[in-house]
Amino acid sequence: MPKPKVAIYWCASCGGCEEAVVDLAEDILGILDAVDIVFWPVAMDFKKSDVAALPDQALFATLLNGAIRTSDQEEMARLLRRKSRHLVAYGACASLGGVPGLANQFSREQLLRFAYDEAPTLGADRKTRPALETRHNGHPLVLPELDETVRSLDQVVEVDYYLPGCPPTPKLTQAALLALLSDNPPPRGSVLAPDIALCDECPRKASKPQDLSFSEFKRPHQMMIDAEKCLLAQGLVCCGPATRGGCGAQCIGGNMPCTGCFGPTSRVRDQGAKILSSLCANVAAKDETAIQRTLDGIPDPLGTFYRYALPRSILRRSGYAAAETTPK
Amino acid sequence: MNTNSRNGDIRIGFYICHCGRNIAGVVDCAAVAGEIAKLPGVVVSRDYKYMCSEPGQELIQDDIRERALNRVVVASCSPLLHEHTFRNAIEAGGLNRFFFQMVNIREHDSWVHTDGPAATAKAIALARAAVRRVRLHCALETVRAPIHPDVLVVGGGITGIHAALTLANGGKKVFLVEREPSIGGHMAKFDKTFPTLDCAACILTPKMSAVRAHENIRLWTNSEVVKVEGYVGNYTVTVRRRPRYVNEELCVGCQECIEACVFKEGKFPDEFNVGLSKRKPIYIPFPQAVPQVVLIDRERCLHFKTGKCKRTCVEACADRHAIDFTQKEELVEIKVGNIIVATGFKLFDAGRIPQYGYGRYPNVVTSIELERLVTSSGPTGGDVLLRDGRSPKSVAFILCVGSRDFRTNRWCSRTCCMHSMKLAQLVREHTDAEVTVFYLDIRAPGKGCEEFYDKSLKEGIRFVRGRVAEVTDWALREEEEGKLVIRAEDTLAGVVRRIPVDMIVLAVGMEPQADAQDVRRLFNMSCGTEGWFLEKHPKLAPVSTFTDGVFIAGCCQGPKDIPDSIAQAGAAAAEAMALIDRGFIEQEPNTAYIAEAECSGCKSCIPLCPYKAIGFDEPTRKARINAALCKGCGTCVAACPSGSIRQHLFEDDEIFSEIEGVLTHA
Amino acid sequence: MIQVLRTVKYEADRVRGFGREIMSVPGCEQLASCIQCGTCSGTCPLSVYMAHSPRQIMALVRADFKDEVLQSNSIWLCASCYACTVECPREIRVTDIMYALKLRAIREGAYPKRFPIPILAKEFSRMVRRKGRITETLLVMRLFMKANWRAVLGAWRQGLGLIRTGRFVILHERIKRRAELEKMLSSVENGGARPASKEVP
Amino acid sequence: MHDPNWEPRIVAFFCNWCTYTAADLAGVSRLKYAPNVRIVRLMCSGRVDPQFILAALAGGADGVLIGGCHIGDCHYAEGNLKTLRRFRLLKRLLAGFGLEEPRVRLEWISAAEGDKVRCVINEMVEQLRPLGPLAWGQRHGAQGWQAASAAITPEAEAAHA
Amino acid sequence: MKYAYFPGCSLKGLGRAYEESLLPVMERLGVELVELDDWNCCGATAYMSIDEKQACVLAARNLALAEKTGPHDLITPCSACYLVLNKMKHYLKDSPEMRTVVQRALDGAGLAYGGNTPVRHPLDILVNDVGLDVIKEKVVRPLTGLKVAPYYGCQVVRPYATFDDAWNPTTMDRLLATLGAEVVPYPLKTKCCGASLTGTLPKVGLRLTYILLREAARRGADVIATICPLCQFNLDAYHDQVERRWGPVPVPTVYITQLMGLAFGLPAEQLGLNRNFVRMKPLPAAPAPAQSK
Repeated sequence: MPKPKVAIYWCASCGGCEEAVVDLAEDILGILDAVDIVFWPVAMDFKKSDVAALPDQALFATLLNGAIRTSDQEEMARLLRRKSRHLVAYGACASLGGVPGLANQFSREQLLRFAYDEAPTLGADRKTRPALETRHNGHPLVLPELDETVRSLDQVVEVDYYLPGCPPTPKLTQAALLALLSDNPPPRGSVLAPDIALCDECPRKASKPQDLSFSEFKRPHQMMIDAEKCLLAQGLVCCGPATRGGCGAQCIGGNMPCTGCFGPTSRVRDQGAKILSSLCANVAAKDETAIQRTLDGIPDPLGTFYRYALPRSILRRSGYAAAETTPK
Repeated sequence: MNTNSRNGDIRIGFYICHCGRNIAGVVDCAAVAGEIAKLPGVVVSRDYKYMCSEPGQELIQDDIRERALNRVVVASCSPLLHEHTFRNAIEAGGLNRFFFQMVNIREHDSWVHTDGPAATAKAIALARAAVRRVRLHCALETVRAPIHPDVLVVGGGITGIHAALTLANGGKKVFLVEREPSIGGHMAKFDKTFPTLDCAACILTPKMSAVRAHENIRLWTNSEVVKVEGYVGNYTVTVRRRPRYVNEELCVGCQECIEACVFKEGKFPDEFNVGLSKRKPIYIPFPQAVPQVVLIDRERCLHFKTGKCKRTCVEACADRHAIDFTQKEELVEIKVGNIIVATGFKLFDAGRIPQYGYGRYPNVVTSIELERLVTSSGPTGGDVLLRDGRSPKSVAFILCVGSRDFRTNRWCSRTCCMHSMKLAQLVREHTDAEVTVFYLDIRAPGKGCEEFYDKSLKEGIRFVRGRVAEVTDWALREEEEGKLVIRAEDTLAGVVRRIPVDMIVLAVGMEPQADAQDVRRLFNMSCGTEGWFLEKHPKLAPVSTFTDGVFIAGCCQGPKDIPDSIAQAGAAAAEAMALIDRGFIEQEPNTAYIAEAECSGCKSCIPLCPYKAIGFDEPTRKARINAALCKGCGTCVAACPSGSIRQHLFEDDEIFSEIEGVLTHA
Repeated sequence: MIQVLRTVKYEADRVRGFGREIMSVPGCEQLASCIQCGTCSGTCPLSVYMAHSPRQIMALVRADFKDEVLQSNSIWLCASCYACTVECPREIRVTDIMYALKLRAIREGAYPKRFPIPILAKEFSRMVRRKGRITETLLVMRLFMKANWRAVLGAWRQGLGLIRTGRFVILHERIKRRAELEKMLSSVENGGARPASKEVP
Repeated sequence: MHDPNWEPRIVAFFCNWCTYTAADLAGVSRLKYAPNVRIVRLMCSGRVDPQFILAALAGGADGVLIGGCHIGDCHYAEGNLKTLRRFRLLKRLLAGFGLEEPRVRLEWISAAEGDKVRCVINEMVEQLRPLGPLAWGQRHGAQGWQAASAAITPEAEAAHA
Repeated sequence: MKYAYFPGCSLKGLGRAYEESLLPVMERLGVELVELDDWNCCGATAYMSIDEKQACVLAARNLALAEKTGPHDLITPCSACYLVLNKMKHYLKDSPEMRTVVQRALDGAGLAYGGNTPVRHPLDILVNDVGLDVIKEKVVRPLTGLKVAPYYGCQVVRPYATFDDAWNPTTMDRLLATLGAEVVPYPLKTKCCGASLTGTLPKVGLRLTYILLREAARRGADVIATICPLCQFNLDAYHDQVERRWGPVPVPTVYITQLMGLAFGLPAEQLGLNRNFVRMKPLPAAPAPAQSK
């Protein structure tokens, strides 16, 4: 009998997720025994038309990584949705919006203005914006249009499974595929990572004191980081307590605090708000000015607490858009 | 019992109360009921005149039975007032008492808004939120905690004394803590009491001795409460007992030591006689003091000041060895289930109104000073005398000193009118002076008080309605020479008058104690803007506070006379006794709990709990909450970074649904 | 024979809203809290000469008896010593209320004819407006002319004294930029409050 | 511009012991204030999860008011201190989201300060008027968080069962 | 020390002796006074009853001129001016509506009102800025044996007294003591002198003046010290009428600054003492050369 067909596609992403697939290394062979990869722009030469030609639901699964921020990404997302039985939001960007989602701090106009008019690296003569439609020796050329707001995949089409991480670990990826192929796949909508925060698996868990309170917040470049001790106990903003585990605490292993790429647990609607809530509550200061002083140690709360989940946060984006341009 | 799963078939009953015209006068109750009836899951939606009435409650119970309701929402007054009532009602109707949500559309809506449509829209929004919320409610059991039977009474004035005796006679053990060296408070300083003119000492002293004699009362004078921990039913209280340098057990109150003191004469202002007489460094506050034990004023005693004293007192005490210069301050910890705060008031400082010359003119005195002068046991043996020993030919009383004045105390002190009329009559008894009373309004509402006012009028006391503008000593005519001259408008006669008198009595009003704010924090109470302790409800809970098991009585709650203070003392005692005799208190099960499987053991919550209710369980490496210690503030719930701590009655989803509810457009 | 001084006050005698009008003037709001204690009258050095004591004025204003208030000599006897204002236990700015009343009395010409005090106020304001400053001696002369010329005779001794002590100024004190001042003043002219608009006979 | 008969909507989170009681007192004293506020009762201002504030804003509120006991008077010792700390950083965060300053406000109101409830609410309503409707949902994709939570709810359900 | 100086109309007229004594005394103390250029009448209390907006403008113009003079406090010796200027400051602070009205009026003349110039009284300056010890140093001719009744009057202490107690002020008492004078306790120190009523309703005004003089006399005062031109005028210029009506009250009334001048050894006539109706007796013969005959 024919092997189940699988597609891998990327939208607004860095390519790290493709790497993650490649990182399966020889395990990929096992997977290739089980499935046929019929569409993978990074690695193989298939065209959109090939996918379009497939009957609906023809694909067993699609691993789609990257956020949705252009017209063609949306178009591809819809197409692949139609063709796939299982659509997997693969990686932080597809599940949460990811780093590209930080663009939601600005309006599209602000972004374009900076990129094409204001960026210091632009030569004086080159301050022009690309036209969406041009003709090149007789052929119409159309550029995809940039959306006002970066969206996670499930804000565009229905998503069956989420595989968080920036990128997802090979281990999780493999487990996920096997789970899908198994006779009783996990319930639709589930996140294919443990629903418990990172601290649970953190090697430094034991070193965190029970009476932790913050008299100042530090940033990694400002200090020598003790490689044994809980990073919060060292005054670093570690998002581990508010972030799903499953990554094997690799950043901690690299002596860096967790930045939250696995997103919140299922009980939390807004990862950033929760990190803020717990960190602030444990500030030591008791009077306004001292409190202020301590909190000044977190210069960019939005960027720090919403590094991966801004589009999937409660507010989703900054309100400047309203002032700048009319909503789409 | 109905299902407590949120997925079962939800059948909600909604009831909106007219509260007579209180709500219906502004909110269109029928419209609200109609609107709510449209919401999913609502099977009954009614409006009714008085939901809290018997028939109102039966209405709900019948619906629970006949319409198989499993959730109930009542829109009426504040939950702080009637949530209990309705929970009992639905429980009696066979439903878990927590399948209930209350909507406050009186205090928070009809009473504060005049725009009918807007108020109705608000009522609908609030009701919708409650309906959404109640769907998610779970069945819970109220937690019962035992009550420690002992009671702490703070303050040994007439109020505290009466409360303590009432409880003690009811067989409860009472700790009575008094800051001064003797109990008795202000009343002990009084000569007679209005309107009956019976001798204050004659009615107070027996109660004081009763306190001393009572086997159920532990009396600690010269002592203060410094720390209060715990909650209703089991408070742990720390009391500081200041040394009196005399052993209470050994002293028999013979006062020979006082005789023997190296100071032959009293030298220092006597607190009890408000400085009108002098006492020695070793003294007994006043003859009928309880306990009958002398004490030594460390600031004044030669032994402490110089170390070179003959210690004649010790000799006098001889083999009783009651005097003990080595006595140290000690901290005692006690456990009680209830606390009655009766810390009383302080008198307004007349010096704050320079126009009246208190402190500048020696013959301007306060009402309490005069009180001591007319007392036969007082410094003058009951003779009302000017500072130079003459007997006054004319005495004037100035009322409302510091009271009803936006620059000092805005309130009416309630007792000064009667108190002054009483003193006026006593002055007439003790002297042949002409007495004039300057008043703003005579307030004599108490039983027998109006009659007392009439008596004063008949006895020829002259009343001038007008606030005295100024007391001076400069004369315009010679009848004014050497006198104190009062300038005031006689507002009824409509003329401005200058009235020369020999003595002026300032009827100073009552103020909250100087340390009222500290005491408030100590016992976790609230204060009104004026600084009086705040009762839970002005009418329905006059002696309760917002902290269960802490009651207030007497003037610490606001100015009042002796009968009212006694009444409150009794009320507070009864409230405490009711709790004790039931033996347990039902605690709102709004405790926080941890979903074991979900907790990552990040320990963020542990330092946040003020009651140390959260611990870290080493074997499971997860946090654990001790429900018995949890007070349900929910701070840890809001702080749990992975949303693994929840709170009964205040689940995240319940609150989210409430937020959505109030915001969904009608 | 007995002269009748007072009669029943009928509701028709009230000018409804007058009390509210006065209480709406900045500084006069507190009047609502008056408890008629009489401290104002007691402290007032002039209340004894007033037809109505300050306290009574407060009561009459609150009761809307506009005419009786504006025609009362009380408001003119107020010497602005502010004793009542600082002594009032309800923090009522009695002096400011008196100003509010004086202002209305002058606007509506409701005060006894030839009554010198309002005339002084008018002459004062007129001189300020014309010259920018006041020359007291000349002001007093004008006052006497307007109010009661006999007073000049009464004051001759004082006049001489002033001349003797070199305090009698006959030349007007005036400012340089009078036009500028006039422009400012006219720019804020109050409805009906033109000092010059109503001549006193 | 926006609908002329638009009225600002404020969601208020009041602590049970001080501010909620103060609001009751305002009622008992028959003080009158703007009907634009919807009060949600919590035991302590410390229970106010920043998520609630965001949810209210995203859900259609034009402003959010948090009321707690005065510092030092918290019924639970220091719950309001935690609120204050969260609020300080939250304000900065919200500025980053482009929210105007007056939209979220923290006030300490004791059980005795019924009149303060009146003043604060009236004042806030007046400060919100000139800002116009926030309409976050409409402007930035209807209730982003509801869409987000869609994927969550089944699990949450399971967790509760 | 430098201050903007608003003399007010009286000090150019009936009260000129006040200015004549104030200026040299201040000079002695090294206090520089810069008279406002083209200042106008403050509006006094009379204008308030004609038109409060205009009254406000009158005061505001002077305050604006003061701000133009530089960042100095404005000092004004006349009680009425002191009261009115302060009153209007409050008024403008409390009523934004009035502020806009006034600003519009000022714009025309290119003036602006910032509302941040303190309006102060010389007494305040002398005691709080200069300081009694500095004043003591300048005393060459102590007023030893001179019994003085300190009379403050109304409008300096009420209702805007910031530098002294409204009910029992003491700054002048302390100042007089520093000059070596004997201060007689004077309970009427803040009672009204009758103000303009002496002129408009003599029988009323004069009585108030009388009570003040009488009590000073009874307390054995040689002289009454005042800080207000109108008070001085009433107590001095109506002295004869008072005596004709109620009998002798032999107390002259002078400005505190005149007494200071004497204590500093300045000749009496330079201090305008000769402008009094009721002359102050020359000080008892003194060792110092500076004698005033």
